[in-house]
Amino acid sequence: MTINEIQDQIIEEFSIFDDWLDKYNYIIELAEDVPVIEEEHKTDVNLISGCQSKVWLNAELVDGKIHFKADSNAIITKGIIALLLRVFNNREPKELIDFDLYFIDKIGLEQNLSPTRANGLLSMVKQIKLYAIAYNSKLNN
Amino acid sequence: MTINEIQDQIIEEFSIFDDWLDKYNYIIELAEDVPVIEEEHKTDVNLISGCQSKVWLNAELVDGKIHFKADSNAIITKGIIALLLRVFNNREPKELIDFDLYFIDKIGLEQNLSPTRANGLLSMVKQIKLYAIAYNSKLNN
Amino acid sequence: MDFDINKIREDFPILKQNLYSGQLVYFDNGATTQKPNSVINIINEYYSKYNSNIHRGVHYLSEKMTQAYETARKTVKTFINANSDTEIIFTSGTTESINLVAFSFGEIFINEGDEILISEMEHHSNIVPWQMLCERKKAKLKVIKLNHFGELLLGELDELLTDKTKLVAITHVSNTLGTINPIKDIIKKAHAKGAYVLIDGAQGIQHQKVDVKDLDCDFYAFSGHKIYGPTGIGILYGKEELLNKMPPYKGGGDMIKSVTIEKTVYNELPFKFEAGTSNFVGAVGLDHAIRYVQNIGIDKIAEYESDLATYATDAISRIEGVKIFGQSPNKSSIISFNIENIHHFDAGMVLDKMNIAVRTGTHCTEPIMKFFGIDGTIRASLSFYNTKQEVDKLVEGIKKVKELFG
Amino acid sequence: MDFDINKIREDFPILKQNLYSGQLVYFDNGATTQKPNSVINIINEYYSKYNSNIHRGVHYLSEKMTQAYETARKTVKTFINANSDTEIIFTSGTTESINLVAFSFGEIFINEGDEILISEMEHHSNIVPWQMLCERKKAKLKVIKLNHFGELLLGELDELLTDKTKLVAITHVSNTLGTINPIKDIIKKAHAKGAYVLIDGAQGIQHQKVDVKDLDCDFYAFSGHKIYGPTGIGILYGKEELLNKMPPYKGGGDMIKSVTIEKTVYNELPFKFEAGTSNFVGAVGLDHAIRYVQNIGIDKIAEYESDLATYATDAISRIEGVKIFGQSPNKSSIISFNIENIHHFDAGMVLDKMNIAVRTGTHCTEPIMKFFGIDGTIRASLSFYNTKQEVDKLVEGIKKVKELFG
Ligand SMILES: Cc1ncc(COP(=O)(O)O)c(C=O)c1O
Ligand SMILES: Cc1ncc(COP(=O)(O)O)c(C=O)c1O
Repeated sequence: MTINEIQDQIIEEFSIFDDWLDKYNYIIELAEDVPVIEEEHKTDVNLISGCQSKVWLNAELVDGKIHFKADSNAIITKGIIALLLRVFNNREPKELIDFDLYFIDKIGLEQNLSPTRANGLLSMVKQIKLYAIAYNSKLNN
Repeated sequence: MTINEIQDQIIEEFSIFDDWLDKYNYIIELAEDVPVIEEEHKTDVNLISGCQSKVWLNAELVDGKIHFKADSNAIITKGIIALLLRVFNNREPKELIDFDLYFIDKIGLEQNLSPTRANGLLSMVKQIKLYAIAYNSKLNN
Repeated sequence: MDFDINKIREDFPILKQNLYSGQLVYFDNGATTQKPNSVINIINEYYSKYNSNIHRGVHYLSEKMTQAYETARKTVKTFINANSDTEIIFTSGTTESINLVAFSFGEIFINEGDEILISEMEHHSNIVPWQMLCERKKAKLKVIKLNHFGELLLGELDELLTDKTKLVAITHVSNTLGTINPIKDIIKKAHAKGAYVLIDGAQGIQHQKVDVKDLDCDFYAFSGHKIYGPTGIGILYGKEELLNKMPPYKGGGDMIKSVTIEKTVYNELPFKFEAGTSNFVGAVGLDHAIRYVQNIGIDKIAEYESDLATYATDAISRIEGVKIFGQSPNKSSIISFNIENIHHFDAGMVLDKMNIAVRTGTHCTEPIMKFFGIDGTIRASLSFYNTKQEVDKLVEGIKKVKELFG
Repeated sequence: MDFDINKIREDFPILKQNLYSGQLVYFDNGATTQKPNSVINIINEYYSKYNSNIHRGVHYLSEKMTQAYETARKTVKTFINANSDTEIIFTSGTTESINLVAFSFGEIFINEGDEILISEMEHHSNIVPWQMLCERKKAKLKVIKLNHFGELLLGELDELLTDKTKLVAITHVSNTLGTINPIKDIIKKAHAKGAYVLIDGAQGIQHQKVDVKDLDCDFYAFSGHKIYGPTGIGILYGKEELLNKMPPYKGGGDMIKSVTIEKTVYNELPFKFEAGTSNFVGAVGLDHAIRYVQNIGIDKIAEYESDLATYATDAISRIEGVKIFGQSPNKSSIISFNIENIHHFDAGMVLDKMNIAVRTGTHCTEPIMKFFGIDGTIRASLSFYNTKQEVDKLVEGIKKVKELFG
């Protein structure tokens, strides 16, 4: 599926919630789906520090696709990471250089990616893009 | 006349004005009555500096009474000085130690003696009191 | 006057605000307080009718505005029982007040090798200015440590205070732990050693009577926005004798007597420390905030808040898995806690969706976090307009959080 | 949009105010400007509905307030065409902005023997901070002189700028003389010599288009209250590269990344320079003030004001015995004058009673007074909400003053 197909799928899934707590409940469940970064990779290099929650992100290029692993010490943050990785994981670098991330807004979680919310998620999305650019130029050399 | 009798007299005089410009006109005329300080006494010692207008005040004890001379570079200030000296001039020091200055308020010029109006008048009244205290203790020694 | 909570709540328009699914429960008073109508309206009125720059104006509006500004100074003076108006400096907030002292007091009183004593429970605003000063002057920063109740280890004070201690800078009330420090004792001990004392009153002034003459503190700093007043205005109280010795902090209009390119003569107190156009409308807002507090009575406020805090502490600590940080018997209405195995940020996000505003994180007191080995807490800070029913909602909220993440 | 003066005046409630015997004529805009309803109302609204501390909050109100605060930053960025939000620092006003640079830029860029170049027409707020810096760092303060039209003697600039000149601090528009300085040229010349340039924009920003990228200035400072916004808020624009090199000015909450007693890591731009709780409601007010100006269009404002100033200058200078100070062809809507043999303070007092608000005195520019050998002027500073009818009233007032004191 394309990035946008998955985004649309997520929007569809979330459309059934009309209560915030149900939505969070679902996000909390999703947190378990995150391809969790190994403890030894939870290094400072991989740490994206927000003021409020920590996010770790690791990337590897395998067969021309980027495999991300991640984690967070806050569960809701981690659940949102699960959603982000569902969209971004195991894709070719060039797919991740230029995309329109719209599902977060549509499912009402835009606060979590606002530049003023220091939970590390916005930085994580930026970091994903940077990895993509780096790997892409590596592939083309 | 006592200090208060003169104050009441001034209030009476001003009661005829119901226009600000007439009142100022009268004050401007009064400015000519000020017992003007001699140029050579316009020294820094006698200068009471407001930010907006300058006031000079000189005092001498003659036959147990304080003779004040004063001046200002602004005419309205000088006119108000004339009123103040009409009340305070040529009195025994002890009369000037403890008085209630009420006529300024009553004739609507209280702005001119507010601590926030930097025209030197409030400082001048304080200075008059200080001279009185100094001369009084001199007389009693 | 009777303390009528319903009438009081009517005075604060924001408390009627509906968020996601119900009325706002505002428990973030430590961060900033809400404003009564009297404050909101006076700001409106001054901008609509009297706005004009102060101090140098010859005209009606300027006179009017100047009087309002200087009246505000008198209100503050009376409120904290200072000796004179000249001891009340308007600043932009606690942080600026402390920085002013760090710079101006520092310039003249602090030399290489001198010591400044702070505590482990200070807000960053009462740590960083001293670090910067110590770096500039090669002075030494020393620290009064905490115990596990969140109290200062004052037994060590006698050792920490040396002949080199020039200043003790200590918070009145901890914004994270709620601890009310015995500042009068600390001041006495510091003075006995020849050290001056600055009290960070950011969390003190709004919750209890502050009498600077009785305390005998040398400086007391607080923020308007934390005592029901507007943002951008704060106070530094300083003893006149000390303020007179200190060089100015900022240069500019209003703080000078005369300026030539070669030589500038500074103005007298308090203007020497108020460079540039002051937040004069902010000062008027603060004036009316303090009047509001005076009208209710600070003692009545203290009593109500203490009662409410006891109720809240009791209810929250009954919830299984909740750990409260800060357990001094001398506490203000600030309750910091964590829920076992649940990240404070997760808890905060869920409480938010239940219309409850709490703060989560380090509360600008990282040394406290380090001491307790945590990276944040959930903080409910209560004010006199909060109610037991609101506390009940918080308790319900915490239970819901436990359910969700359990 | 058409420039409809009647509609515009409707936006400013204070202009309807009656003083002693008639409607206020407000010609003290150089000191502070009046506020449109949109600014007054937004302040009211934010205090009533969204007030909450910014940046660290997890809850709805805090998020909302933070967004509004950061939106204000973006509005300023766009208004002055900065490269990035991170170059926009919220301060309490021009004076603080300049003091920030004097301290932080000074700490790292100014050493013994270095030179700072200002001008003889600077406001005290752009003199005293540099005097204080020069004293602290044993640097030298040099001055661009005036001519009798109230213009800078820029012919001397090549000599005044030396290899030791580290900073040129110059006003965009003189608050006393109205002179609009050719800052783009000055900046180019200073840069050619390797000096940085700070522009004091307190009287510039509200009257004409300011494009910091086009100007290529290193710093630009202005006050919210002089551009129809609230008191207690101001802006420092600085080039990112420079701001990054400068150490922080004040220490406290929000300007740090992490704090331990031993070591503090400062936050990134712009937060590094915003210690403590910002005047967040003030920022929102400023945002709406700038939007108001943008809605009318700064070029329309400039055109209207220029027309009005020409009319006023013409009318005032026709009065016998009136001498105008500041006669550059490049002038803003500020008119300083004296009336022969009449003290400016006397004139101001009488004009006041005729409901006309002008400023009298030195206008915080004593070196200008010294240059002209006077101790003050009467200053009428006009804004786009003023009218020719109001100018006529001033002319009438001046005539009345002459009559009274004649
Ligand atoms: C040219 C100039 N610079 C600086 C200032 C200082 O501005 P503020 O008092 O708002 O800090 C003013 C205002 O009086 C000014 O006119
Ligand atoms: C104890 C304490 N000190 C200082 C401050 C700083 O106050 P402000 O941010 O208003 O300058 C705060 C507020 O956060 C505080 O709680």
